[in-house]
Amino acid sequence: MSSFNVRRIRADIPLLQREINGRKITYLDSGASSLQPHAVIDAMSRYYELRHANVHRGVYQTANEATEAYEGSRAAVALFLNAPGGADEVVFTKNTTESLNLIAKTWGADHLAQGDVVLVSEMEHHANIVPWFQLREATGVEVRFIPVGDDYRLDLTKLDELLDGVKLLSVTAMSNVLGTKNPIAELAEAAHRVGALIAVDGAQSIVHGVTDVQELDIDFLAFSGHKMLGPTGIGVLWTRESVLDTMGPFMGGGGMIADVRVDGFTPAKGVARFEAGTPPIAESVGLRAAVRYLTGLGMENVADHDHELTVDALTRLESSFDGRVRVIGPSDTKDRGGVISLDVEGVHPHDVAQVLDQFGVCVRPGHHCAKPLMKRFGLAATARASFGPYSTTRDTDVLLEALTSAVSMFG
Amino acid sequence: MSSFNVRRIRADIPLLQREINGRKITYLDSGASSLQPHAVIDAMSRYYELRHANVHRGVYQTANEATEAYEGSRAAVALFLNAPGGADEVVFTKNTTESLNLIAKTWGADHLAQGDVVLVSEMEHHANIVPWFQLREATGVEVRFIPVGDDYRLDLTKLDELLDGVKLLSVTAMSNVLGTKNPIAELAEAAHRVGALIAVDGAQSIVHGVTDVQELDIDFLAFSGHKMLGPTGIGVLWTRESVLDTMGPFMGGGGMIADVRVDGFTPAKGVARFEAGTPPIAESVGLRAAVRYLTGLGMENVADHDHELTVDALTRLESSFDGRVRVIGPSDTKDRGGVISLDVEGVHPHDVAQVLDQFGVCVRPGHHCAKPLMKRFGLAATARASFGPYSTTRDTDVLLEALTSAVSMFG
Amino acid sequence: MSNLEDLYREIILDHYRSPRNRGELPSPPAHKVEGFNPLCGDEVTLYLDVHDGVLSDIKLTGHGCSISQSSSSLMSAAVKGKPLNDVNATIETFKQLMTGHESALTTEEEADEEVDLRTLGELAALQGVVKFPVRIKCATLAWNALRQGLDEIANQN
Amino acid sequence: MSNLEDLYREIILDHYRSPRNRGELPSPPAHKVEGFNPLCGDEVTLYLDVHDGVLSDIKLTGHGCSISQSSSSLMSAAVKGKPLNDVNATIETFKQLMTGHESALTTEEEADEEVDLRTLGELAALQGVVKFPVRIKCATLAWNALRQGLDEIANQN
Ligand SMILES: Cc1ncc(COP(=O)(O)O)c(C=O)c1O
Ligand SMILES: Cc1ncc(COP(=O)(O)O)c(C=O)c1O
Repeated sequence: MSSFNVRRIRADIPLLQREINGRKITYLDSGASSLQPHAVIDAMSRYYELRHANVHRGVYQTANEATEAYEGSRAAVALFLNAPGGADEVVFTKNTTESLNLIAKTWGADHLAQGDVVLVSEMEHHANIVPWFQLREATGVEVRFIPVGDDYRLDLTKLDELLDGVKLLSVTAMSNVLGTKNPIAELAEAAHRVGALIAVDGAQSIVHGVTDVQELDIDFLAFSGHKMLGPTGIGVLWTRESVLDTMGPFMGGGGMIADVRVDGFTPAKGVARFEAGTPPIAESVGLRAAVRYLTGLGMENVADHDHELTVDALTRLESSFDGRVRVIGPSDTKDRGGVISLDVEGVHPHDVAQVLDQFGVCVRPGHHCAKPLMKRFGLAATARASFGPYSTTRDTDVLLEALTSAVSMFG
Repeated sequence: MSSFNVRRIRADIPLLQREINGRKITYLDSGASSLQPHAVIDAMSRYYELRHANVHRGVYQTANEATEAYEGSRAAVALFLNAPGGADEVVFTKNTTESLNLIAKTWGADHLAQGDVVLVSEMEHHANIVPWFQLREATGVEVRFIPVGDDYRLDLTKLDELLDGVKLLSVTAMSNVLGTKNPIAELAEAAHRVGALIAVDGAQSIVHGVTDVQELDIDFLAFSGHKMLGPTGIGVLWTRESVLDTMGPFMGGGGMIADVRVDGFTPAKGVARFEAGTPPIAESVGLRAAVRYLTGLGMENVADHDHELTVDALTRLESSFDGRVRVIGPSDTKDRGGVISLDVEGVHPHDVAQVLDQFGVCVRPGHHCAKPLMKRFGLAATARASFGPYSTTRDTDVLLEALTSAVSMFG
Repeated sequence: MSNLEDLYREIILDHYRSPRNRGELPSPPAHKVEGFNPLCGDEVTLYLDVHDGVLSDIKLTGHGCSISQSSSSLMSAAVKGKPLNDVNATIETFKQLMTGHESALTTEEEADEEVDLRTLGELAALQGVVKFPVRIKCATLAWNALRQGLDEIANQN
Repeated sequence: MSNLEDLYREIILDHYRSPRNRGELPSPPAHKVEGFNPLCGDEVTLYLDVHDGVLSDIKLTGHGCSISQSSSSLMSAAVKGKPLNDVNATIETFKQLMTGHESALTTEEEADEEVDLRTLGELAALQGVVKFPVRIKCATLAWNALRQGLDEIANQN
């Protein structure tokens, strides 16, 4: 872990210097959104200060610089994912949600029809469920769910049956509620065996370990800038070039056309086809800075660090509170990331989070946009603590201290 | 013009301090994207440094602050537009293009059918044409064009005929090629008379004068942050509340639902229904700062300043170059904003822009995403100079100097 | 920790642990109305008996956080057996108590209107919620359902 | 102003003002292929006559900026009457000249490969374009069309 030094990372993140209610902030909500290092924030400020212009259509110097910045970000993301087709496979969107909708509303609408099956899982975020329900309304496709077992992992015992008639398997690489990491390479192989494509929701996994789309052999990958130390307002849809070429346009407008006449239009080729209007230019600069920052840390190191924190936290949570605090997620820490959902006996997650706030501890209560999963486990909500690359066992110390207070307050 | 002081505004804009090819930058591409004052850039940096968190679902302090920042931006935009229903009518999107697509893909798809007519104009940006063509492909609506006269203004002589069967009139308030400002209040009245709604593309007009949606009596308004001194990555769709309530959801995902079950979902009420996934939070903070900045200048003052610059530039362009430089746009400066498209005899717009760049002058060559309009006037492209609140007659001086060089180089 | 104690006053924890008027009423004749907060999943179901302009009985079920549950319990205690005029007035006063902050979102400059806390009795314990904007929705959940239920009853007649 | 003079060399302005090989060939037998740059609207149409492995004639029409028009004119002069092997080699060399910059976008670190300018003749005048990345598309428009046209011809046989 030569280049990975948590103290140095923490010094890079301005928000970690903040005090909340008289205590240094303990940020444990990276699953909802990560914090940004100076490098990311400053890259965007510098962009606005020095080279902002609209992209693609200018010939003057700052327009060139802005275009190079934007296209350079595309290339940097492609490199980060080891995209076989390079930058030509990286579409910038607004967030993971738009990326997944883009798949459903272009590829899905073009290639799927009544009777075809989209297979998702019971642990999906709404962003990977609702677009398929909308597609079902529009085209009559079937949306089928891979069940989640009592061990909080995908129950793949009947995968062959589940795959019957499936044209697309769309599944999260890591649950934002359970921390479960799913066997994506194995699922990709199974999907391809029946001639289906596989889309992966990488919103959580992207900042918890290495993502190599060639090694995973997947077809689509969706994720957001703001969960990987980058800015809000930008997301990515990576798509294998051979698939991308079969997808019709998405939004209509400037930049996505080859020609517009009063009687019709011709869409542009390549990723431009999916990027109508002025794109998130400054945000792409911020995302590139985040990618550079993460690459500097080394994603293997980030994953190791996350694993250590998770093992430590799970062990300590289990040995405290006399069973009053239950972890909703795998206890086996293999293929498990640092997202820890808690069910505190007799204390509603909102109240847990409220008490924790008093200690400067930021955790998120709620259904985490995964209502089908919540229902599966008979819960309305959990209080979720989630780690980022800048988290430490000291954060877990404060979490435990604050939880003790919550338990006793409502005891 | 007490509060309007161009020198002070220029000092607020870091990019205006930049040198290009040894000369101070002469930024005349605000029609493509405006420059940002420190206040906007710093508001976003401070947001990331102090209060970034995901919105809506957190109870801890920074999550509250982020939510208040985001919702506060919504309220600030509502105030800026004099929205009758306040913040409940302001949807944040990615850009103008997404806002217009949202109208077409929700309201349009729900309310329009084969035989219904969407009336646009020949001077629309592709963002206000292609979505309607897409709707035509999906539903068979007719897309009809209001012609543009030789005076570069809408030809409304046959408006009554054109309005026959129209359910939606969707038109730009100001052309991004011609500078023409259209009579929106009059068009709104005409549309309402036949029971149609009116959508307005405010991408250009928003920063060229006061926009009061009640006074205009319109139903939809679309615009972008990046053209009004704000950041990239955010746009606005304002919609009259009574209309908004009749619109189905757009993207599917987190935040836009009331409930998700394995067998279906129920969309949320209000603006949330259209904002799936993590919204552009930092961008909303930047947009609010831009709104505050513009309000401080006074939009009437901004409009007066723009008018003065336009009159001056048109007069000087006409008296120079012996007719070799033609302005593609109204010569009558009433209802005409500071967007000046040039056709230079014997010099392709790309070459014009290239030579101008050597003088540090930023103008944009091309079809400006308005190909039907270009075709109407038999042009492939123009070189477009456009003013912002920070522009001065000194900018026009340098423009003329550089144009002289371009003309002689290819002479 | 004073803010937190202000939020979780003893009376609130008491109503959370021992909610009043919990249960159902046969419906009909009782009017049943549901409140739901999609953001956090809190739910409340009210059963309302109105006779001769009086809210003669109220029962409720539901689940959620201490604020939403205690607020519904406190509400039921405050309005049970009261003439509708008084109930309406209590709803209004309570909403005013809660909107001090919400309206601040809309127009930053607007000054909070003062609410006469004496008219609220035990309900005044919920005052601390205003300092926690996201929790206001929890506190008002049952009240919005009550407002809706009474309106529905009025429209039936 | 040296960059600009590097871009607009006299030879380029000359080919822009007096384009070579302008016109059409009867098609068929000539192969017709179109190039189009959606961003700026530049267009070029090529007419290619290939006989016995030789590009025996080429004509072109189109409109656009000085770079796209002079590049197509210079190209036509360079490839007309040449064996296809030579034509292919010229296309490759020209593309290499132009991609110095484009590839820099993909991998910042990659060093520009050196192109032997002597093999290019008059075409070397277009070298200045590399310093103006957005104009590269203008310069390569006709060349991409030529590549496409020759591929189409090869596939027909
Ligand atoms: C009139 C008009 N409409 C729409 C747009 C599209 O705006 P955006 O690219 O921000 O979506 C523009 C900007 O180019 C415009 O000038
Ligand atoms: C697994 C998963 N998918 C999708 C999303 C949606 O991401 P965004 O809100 O950035 O669109 C999230 C974030 O909440 C997530 O955790």
